Amino acid sequence: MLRSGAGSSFVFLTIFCVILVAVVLLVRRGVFTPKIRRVSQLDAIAELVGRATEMGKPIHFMPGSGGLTGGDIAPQTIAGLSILGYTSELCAKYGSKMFVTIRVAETQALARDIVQQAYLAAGKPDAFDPNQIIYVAPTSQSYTAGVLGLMNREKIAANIMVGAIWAESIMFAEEAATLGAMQLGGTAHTHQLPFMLACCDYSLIGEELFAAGAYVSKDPVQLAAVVGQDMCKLVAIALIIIGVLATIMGSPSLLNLLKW
Amino acid sequence: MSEQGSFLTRLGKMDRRFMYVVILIAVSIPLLRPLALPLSVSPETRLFYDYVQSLPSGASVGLTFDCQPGALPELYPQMLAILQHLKARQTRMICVAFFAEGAMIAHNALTDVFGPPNSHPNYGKTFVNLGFIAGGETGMAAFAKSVKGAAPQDYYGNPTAKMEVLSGVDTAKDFALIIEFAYGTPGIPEIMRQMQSPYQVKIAAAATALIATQIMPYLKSGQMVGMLTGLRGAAEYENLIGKPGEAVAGMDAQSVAHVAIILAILVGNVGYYSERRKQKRSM
Amino acid sequence: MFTLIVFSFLYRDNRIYKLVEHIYLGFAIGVSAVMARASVTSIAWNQAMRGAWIWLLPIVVGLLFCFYFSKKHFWVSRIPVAFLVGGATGLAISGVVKAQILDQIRGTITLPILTAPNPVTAINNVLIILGVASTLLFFFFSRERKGIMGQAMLLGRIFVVVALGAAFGFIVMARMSLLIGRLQFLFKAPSLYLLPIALVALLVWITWDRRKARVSKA
Amino acid sequence: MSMFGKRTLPFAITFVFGFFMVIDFFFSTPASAIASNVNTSFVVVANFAVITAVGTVTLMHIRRIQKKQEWYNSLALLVVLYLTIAIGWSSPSDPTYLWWFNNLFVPLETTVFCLLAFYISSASYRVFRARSKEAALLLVSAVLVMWGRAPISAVISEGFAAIADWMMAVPNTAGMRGIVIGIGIGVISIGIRTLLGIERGYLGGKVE
Repeated sequence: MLRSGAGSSFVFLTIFCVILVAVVLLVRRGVFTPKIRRVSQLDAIAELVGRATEMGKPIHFMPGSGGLTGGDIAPQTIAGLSILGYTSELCAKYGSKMFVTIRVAETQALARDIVQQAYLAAGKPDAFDPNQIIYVAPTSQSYTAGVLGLMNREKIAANIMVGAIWAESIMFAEEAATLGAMQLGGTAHTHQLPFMLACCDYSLIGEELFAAGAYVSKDPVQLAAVVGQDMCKLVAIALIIIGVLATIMGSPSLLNLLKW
Repeated sequence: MSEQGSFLTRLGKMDRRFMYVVILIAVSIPLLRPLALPLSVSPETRLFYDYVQSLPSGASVGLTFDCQPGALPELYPQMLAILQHLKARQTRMICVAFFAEGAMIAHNALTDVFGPPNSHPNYGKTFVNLGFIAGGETGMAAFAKSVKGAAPQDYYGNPTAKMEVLSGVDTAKDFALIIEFAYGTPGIPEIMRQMQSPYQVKIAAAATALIATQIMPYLKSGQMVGMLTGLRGAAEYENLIGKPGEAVAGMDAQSVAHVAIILAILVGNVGYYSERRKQKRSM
Repeated sequence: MFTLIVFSFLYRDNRIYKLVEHIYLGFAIGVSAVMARASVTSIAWNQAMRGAWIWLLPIVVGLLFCFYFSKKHFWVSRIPVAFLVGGATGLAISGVVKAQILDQIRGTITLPILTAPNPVTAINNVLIILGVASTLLFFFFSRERKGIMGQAMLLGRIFVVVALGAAFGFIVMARMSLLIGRLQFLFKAPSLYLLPIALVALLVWITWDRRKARVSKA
Repeated sequence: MSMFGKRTLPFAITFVFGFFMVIDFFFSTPASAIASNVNTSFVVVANFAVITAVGTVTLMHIRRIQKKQEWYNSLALLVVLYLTIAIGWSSPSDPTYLWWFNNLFVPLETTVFCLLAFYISSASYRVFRARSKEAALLLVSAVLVMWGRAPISAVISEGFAAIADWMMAVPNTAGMRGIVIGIGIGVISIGIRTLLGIERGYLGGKVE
């Protein structure tokens, strides 16, 4: 039985799913190739890694301080981790030092897996050191205290923080700025976005984070999902326009549909 | 002229540590010597207060302590003010935490309002601390589905199945109001998804100022019945229930700190512009 | 006392801070382990002991995390991870539709324009609707930022920046309250008596540090 | 087997449980009773991740002690870690543990958190320069809200608070709402990519 009040979400989730899957299938069949505009923030990752390598200083990567449980956290963590894969591949290629700090234990296994695979993909499996993945501490504050210390001692040259991030954002950004590090920040936490925008050299705002993994992968199938994402946004905008017109004309039918 | 220019330029490049000292002093002075500035009540706080005021005695109010100690400077005064108000309204108080440390924070807040909870005669009758339910949003979903199932024991190890305070409280639907002390995740968006939208329960937020911006849309869209914002919200609530406390005292310091930061931004910009002008001139 | 040591980090990383930091990390991890144990016992273990053996299943799956330390069978630790990812993703995509998309859209289209109580509200509401739509356009990935589309995206960008600026200002308030709370604590006995001692110690240290820096430069 | 175990099995688990949670969210079926237990199981499983945390931290610091790299710090960390576990093992409401928690842990947490106030002040000072039109916009809106929200502004005029409230109610609501809807769609997109196995980054990259 359909739960009460869940009807509209079910319908729209189905619509969104159909759009996404359809676009992905079309691309897979080769009907069209997805075109994505440049996201300069993501192109900057190579620049960050390159600069750090030249300076001979390490890169700090933080795949967010969220875990794998909980609604909008897990997707952000997954998005952060897919950027981790790309970054560590670059690091392996250039031979730059990188360390990853972890706050939530369940992401540790994943992060290690990803970094290891990236080194393998770059053809340098021996350069991988499991100690690059550092579990710091479980609460936001203890994690912050630990990472601030680490950043200082390692004299980092680049700081990449993408994923579910809370109060750490501004402290890391400030400390890294003092150390002269270049930074990329990205999160879908609306209350942390102001800091990302203001304090980092490059920032991924909200939705851009979720498209990032697909963008850096350059895999047409993943890019297709991003195109699908745009179409879903068109649906949302259309709903708003139709809804506003309907409300002006005094018809509550769309509203009732959304409430269903 | 050139001397002034260099002074202004230097202002723009001030050591950040100097900034720290300025802030520290700016905040300390009003704390040691209160200025007693007036304080108005914002509409969100008013909504919150009115809703609690309208609850009948015996109504079941859920309080979710979803924060870590780091949020306490803002949230603890809110907790005390709200608990005191609920106590005066004689509602049932069902405390639960979806943050590990929240259970202990709830214990501390209850202790400050009632005395040691576990030995209080009304414990288990009008209020209870169900302790921590792990899993973040999944924990919330489990709690919403079955209160006693998710918390078979309370924080002190008592079985909850036959507790008086929980009689008739089985799912999230049975709460007259859930007050979420919001600090991070799980927080308001999660409670909206797992409790408000499936069970149509009323939610009020007592949030850090930081979270407040994020959850404003929920208040606008009517999903939330009221909101306390940070220390200021606590101060306003303290005034509304007629028991001014630490939050009210902290508001002066808040004002001064804001002014100090605004001044710093202005100074920074003056320095920046004078430097830019100098560069242009030298070109 | 810890407060002051931590504050000293603001001046420079130092040995005492490092020690406190390590103690603190030890604490935090310990606390989380204690919490995890308590939660596992109260949810799964106790029920399993009461005869609901099925509850041993999550315990076994959880224990697979131990394979993290095995070089050869590392992949086994992917199983609990996959379990968590699946559940969280399922919950996320189903919950997000209503709360983060439909209800927000509903909140936007119910804003009265013609029936608004006064013209100011009407204008504000039109602004909000425009803002929401253009912000969404700003996030388009499959179009370059050119032409009319580019104009709309720019408008979206402006809304994003102003919104985040306002949020920044708002957040400053939160952060200051934290400092205020801590200082309120410091200004109370007995910490108040420690303050002067600590300040003197800090000053001595800074002076010494500066001198050392000067000597090493020379 | 190895390929199956390493790749397909985790992916299948993800898909099955993800799909199960979606169905349960929308429909009440005979399986709903199980769903609530599965829900709770996530909690149990997630808790076990603490094993990797404690394990890796212990290994790392034992190595440091062996290498005599600032061994006293590492030793202190391990002692405190295991002492905390020992005290709190029987019950987290044990009085000794509570004391330990309230008088040592809580103050540290609040202190580190309030470092934020300093960082935020230096950040405002550092980054809020009107370098471009956009930066100026960011700066002006931040200052307006800060000033309006400080109780002191009411002494001069109530108007400032009204401006701040307007900023929060109109541009902030609009911008944030747009961002929130965007995030919602992003979550669905990445969620479906994850469930269908298009986005496999989380299971150890592309190569095997």
